[in-house]
Amino acid sequence: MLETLFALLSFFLLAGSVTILLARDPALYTTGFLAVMLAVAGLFGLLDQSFLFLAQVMVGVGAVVVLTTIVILTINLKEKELPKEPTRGPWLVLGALVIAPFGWMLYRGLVAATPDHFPVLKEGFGTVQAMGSVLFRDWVLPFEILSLLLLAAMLGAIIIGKKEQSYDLES
Amino acid sequence: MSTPAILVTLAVIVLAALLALLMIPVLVWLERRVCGLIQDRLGPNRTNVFGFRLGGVVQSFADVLKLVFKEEYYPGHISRGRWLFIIAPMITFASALLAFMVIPFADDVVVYGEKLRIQALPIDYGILWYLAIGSVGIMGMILGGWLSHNKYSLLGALRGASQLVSYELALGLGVVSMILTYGTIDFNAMVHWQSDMVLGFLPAWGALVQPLAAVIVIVALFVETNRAPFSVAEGESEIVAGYFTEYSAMKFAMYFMGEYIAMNTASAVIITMFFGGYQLPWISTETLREHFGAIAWVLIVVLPVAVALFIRWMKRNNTVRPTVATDGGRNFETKILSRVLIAMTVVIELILLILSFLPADSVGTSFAVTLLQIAVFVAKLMVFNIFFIVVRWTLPRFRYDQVQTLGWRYLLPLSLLNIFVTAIIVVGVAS
Amino acid sequence: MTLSPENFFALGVLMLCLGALGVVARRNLFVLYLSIEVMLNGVNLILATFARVRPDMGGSVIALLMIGVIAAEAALFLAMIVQLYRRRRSVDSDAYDRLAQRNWS
Amino acid sequence: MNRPKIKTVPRYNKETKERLYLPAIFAGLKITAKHLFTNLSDINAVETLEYPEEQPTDITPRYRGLHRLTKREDGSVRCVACFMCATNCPAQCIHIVATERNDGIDEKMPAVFTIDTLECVFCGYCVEACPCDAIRMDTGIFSVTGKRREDFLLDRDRLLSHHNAFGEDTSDA
Repeated sequence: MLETLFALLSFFLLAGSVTILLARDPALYTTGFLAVMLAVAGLFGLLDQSFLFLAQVMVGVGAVVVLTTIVILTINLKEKELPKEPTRGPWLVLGALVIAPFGWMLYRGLVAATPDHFPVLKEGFGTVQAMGSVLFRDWVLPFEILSLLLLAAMLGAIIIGKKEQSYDLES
Repeated sequence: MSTPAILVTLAVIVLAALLALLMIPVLVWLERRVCGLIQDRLGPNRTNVFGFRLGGVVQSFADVLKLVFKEEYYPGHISRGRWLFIIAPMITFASALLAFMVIPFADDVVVYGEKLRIQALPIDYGILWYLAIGSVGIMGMILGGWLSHNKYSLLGALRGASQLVSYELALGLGVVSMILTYGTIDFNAMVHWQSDMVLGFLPAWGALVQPLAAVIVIVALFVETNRAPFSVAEGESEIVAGYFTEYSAMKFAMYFMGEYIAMNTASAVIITMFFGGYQLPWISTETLREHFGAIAWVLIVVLPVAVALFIRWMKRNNTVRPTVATDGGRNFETKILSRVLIAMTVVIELILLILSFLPADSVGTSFAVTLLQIAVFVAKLMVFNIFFIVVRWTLPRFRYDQVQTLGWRYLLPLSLLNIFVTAIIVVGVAS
Repeated sequence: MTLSPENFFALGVLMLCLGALGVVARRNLFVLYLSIEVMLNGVNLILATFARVRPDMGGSVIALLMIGVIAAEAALFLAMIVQLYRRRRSVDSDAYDRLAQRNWS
Repeated sequence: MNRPKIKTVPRYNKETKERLYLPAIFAGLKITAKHLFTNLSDINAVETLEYPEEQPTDITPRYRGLHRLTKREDGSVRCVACFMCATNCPAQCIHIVATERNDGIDEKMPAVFTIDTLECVFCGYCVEACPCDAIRMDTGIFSVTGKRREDFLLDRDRLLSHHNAFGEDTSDA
C-alpha cells in the first residue's frame, strides 16, 4: 500500500522534474511544477510529517505555484518569444556527465550516514501540536528571523516589481 | 480492525460520497426552483419518470444524463496540450470533493472498544485540510482558463485567481481567531467546544461567541466558492462565462459540479465552525446518549405531526391551477407519496419505540444518536445551502475593484483586529 | 519492499541533480526559477527524511522554515523576472549579459 | 495644470449604517425570503402561464406573429414582386423570384416567395416597406415549431394559406 503510493508519488515527482527540464511550452512546465510540489507534499505525508504535508500544500501549492502560474500567464509568452536554445542538447549531456558523479557521491554519503530503516515513532510525531511546541520552545529565533526575511522579501518584491515612473503625477 | 468497525467506516465513506455527489442535482434543482419562486415564477416542474416529478428534481437528473452523453467538443485552436485542457476541470472537481471529506457528520462512535470518526477521511487536520485543499482547487481554474487560449477565459481565470488569493488571507486570519478560541484545528473538537453554553442560556456557537469572525469567514467563503455576489470570475455580462467558456459536455459538468460541491463544503464548514455542527442546540452528545429514551418519545410525538403537516402542504401545492385541463398525474403522485411517507413514519416510530426502551449505554442507542446527529447535520446543511442560493438571487454582483477593496481594506484589517482582541481575551482567561 | 530512507534520499538527490541540470542547460528564466525551486524542494525532502530517521522534530522545523524561505525566494524571483521582462521584452537569460566579459568567445 | 475632464459623481449615503452594507443586505434578504415563502405556501397563486395547457390570451392585433401574404378580391396574390421587403429586411431572410402575370394584369408576381423563419427576427420592417399591403404579420401565430430545418422555410402557398386571426380580413377590399 505505502510502497505503491511511494512509487506513484516518485513517478509524479520525476515526471514533473523532467518536464521542467525539457519542456518548451509554458503550460507544460507549470503543470510539471504543480506535480512536483504536490508529490513532495505527498512524500512528506509518507514520512509521517503531517504538518509539513499541510504546510507544503498550503504554502507550496496554494501560494508559490499559484503565484508562479499567475505571473507566467500574465506575461503570456508567444511561441516566437520563447528563447531559442540551440545549445540545450549538448549542455544537457555535458551537465549530466558532470553532475551525475556528484549526485552519486552525495547519495552514497547520505546512505552511509544513516541507518537503513526508519525507527519506530513516538505518538504524535509531526503533528501540529508537537511541531508547535518544538517551534516555539527551541526554534523561536529562526522563526522570528524567517518572519523578518518574509517581510524583507515582500518589500523587496514590491520595490523591484514597481513600474519606473516616467511621468510626474502632479504635472 | 474488527468487521463492524470496517462496516461503519465503509458506511461513512458512502455517506460522504452521497452527501457530496447526490447533493449536486438536488442543489441544482433547489437553485432553479428557489430562484423561480423568489422571482414569482415556478421553475422546472414538468420532467417526470412514470408521472413522478418530485417537485422537479427529476429535471436535474435528466440534465446530468444529457451532459454525460453530450458530444465531446474541442475548439480548433486547442491542439497541443489537450490532455492538460482535460485535466484542469478534474483538478477542481477532485479538490472540491476531497475538501468535503474531513467534515464530521456525527460524534465519534465506540465500536467494540475502537473509537471511530464519522468522517470519510479519519484525520484530525480539520480546517487546515480545508484551507490547503481549497488552495489546490484554484489551480484547476487557472489552468483551464489559461489553456483555453481565449481572452475571456484568461481574464476570468486571472480575476478568479487574484480574488481567491486575496481572500485566502482574510479567510485564514478569520480562521486563526477561531482556532485561538477553540484551541484546536480539529472539526470534531470544535463541535465539542460548541456544545457548551455562554451566558448561561445561549448555545456556545461560534457565530455567537465570535460574530465578527463569523461574518468575515462567511464572506470569504462566499468568495472561495466563486458564487454571487462575488462571481466576477464568470461574469456573464462582461466575459461570457469566464474560465469555462471553451468547455463543453462532461468537462463543463466537472467545473459545474465542482462549484456546487464547493458550495456544499462551504456550508458544511460554516455550520461546523459557527453553528454547532451536528449538535442540536443545548443538547450535547452525552446528554443525548443518557436521555435518549426521553428524546425518542419527543420524536415519536413530533414526527407524525411534521409528516401530517408536510402531506397537507403537498396536497394543496402539488397541483396545477383548476383552469388547466390535465394535472399530469400530480394527484396520483401525491397519493402515492403520502402513502410512502406514512409507511416510513410508521416504521421509524416502531424503531424509535424499541430504541426508547434500550439501556442508555447500549450499542443501539449510540447508533441511534449517530443517525440523529447525521439527520441534524443534513438539515443544517440544507438550510445553509438554501441561504447561499437566496443570497445569490438577492444581491447584485460586486464590481471587481469593489471585491478587492472589500477584501484588502475592510476584511483583512478587521480580521487582524479580531485576532488581537481574541488573543488578549484567550490569554487573559487562561491566566 | 518496505520503505527505507534510501528511497527518499535517492529521490531528493535526483531532484537536486535534475534541478542543477536545468540551471546549467536551459536559458528560459522561468525554467531557471522552476529548476531552483526543484532543487530547494529536493533539499527539503532530504531534510524531512533526516528528521524522520533521527527521529527529531528539529529537522521538521527546519524543513518548515525552508518552506517559508522557498515562498520568499519565489516572491523575489518572480518580481525580478517581471521587471526584467518589462525592460527587454525577453525571458532569455542571454539577453541580460551586460555584466559578462566575453573575452573568451 | 492640464487635467482631463473628469466628472466626479457625488456619493450619497455616507453614514456608517449605509457603509456597513450588512443592514441593507439583510433588508434585501428579507424581501426575497418573503417572496419565497409566500409562493411556497400557495404555489398556484404564482402568476405563471401553465403554457402548453393554458394558451396566452393577450395577443392583440398589433402583435407581430407569423407572416402571411394577402390576396386580391379575385383570390390572386397581391404581391407584385417589387423586392421592397427583401431589400429592407435586416436579417435578409426573404427570398423572391419574380415572374410575369399572364392573366391580363400588367404586373409582376412572385413565382417563389420564401421566408426563412430561422433567420427572421420578426421586426416587421417588411410589412412597413410593402407598397401594396401584400405582406402582413397579423396571423397571431406565435409558436413556430418543426422537426426539420425545411419546416421553417415558409413558401408562397403556406404564406397564402395563413389567415388574419383578428376579425374580418380587410385585405381583400
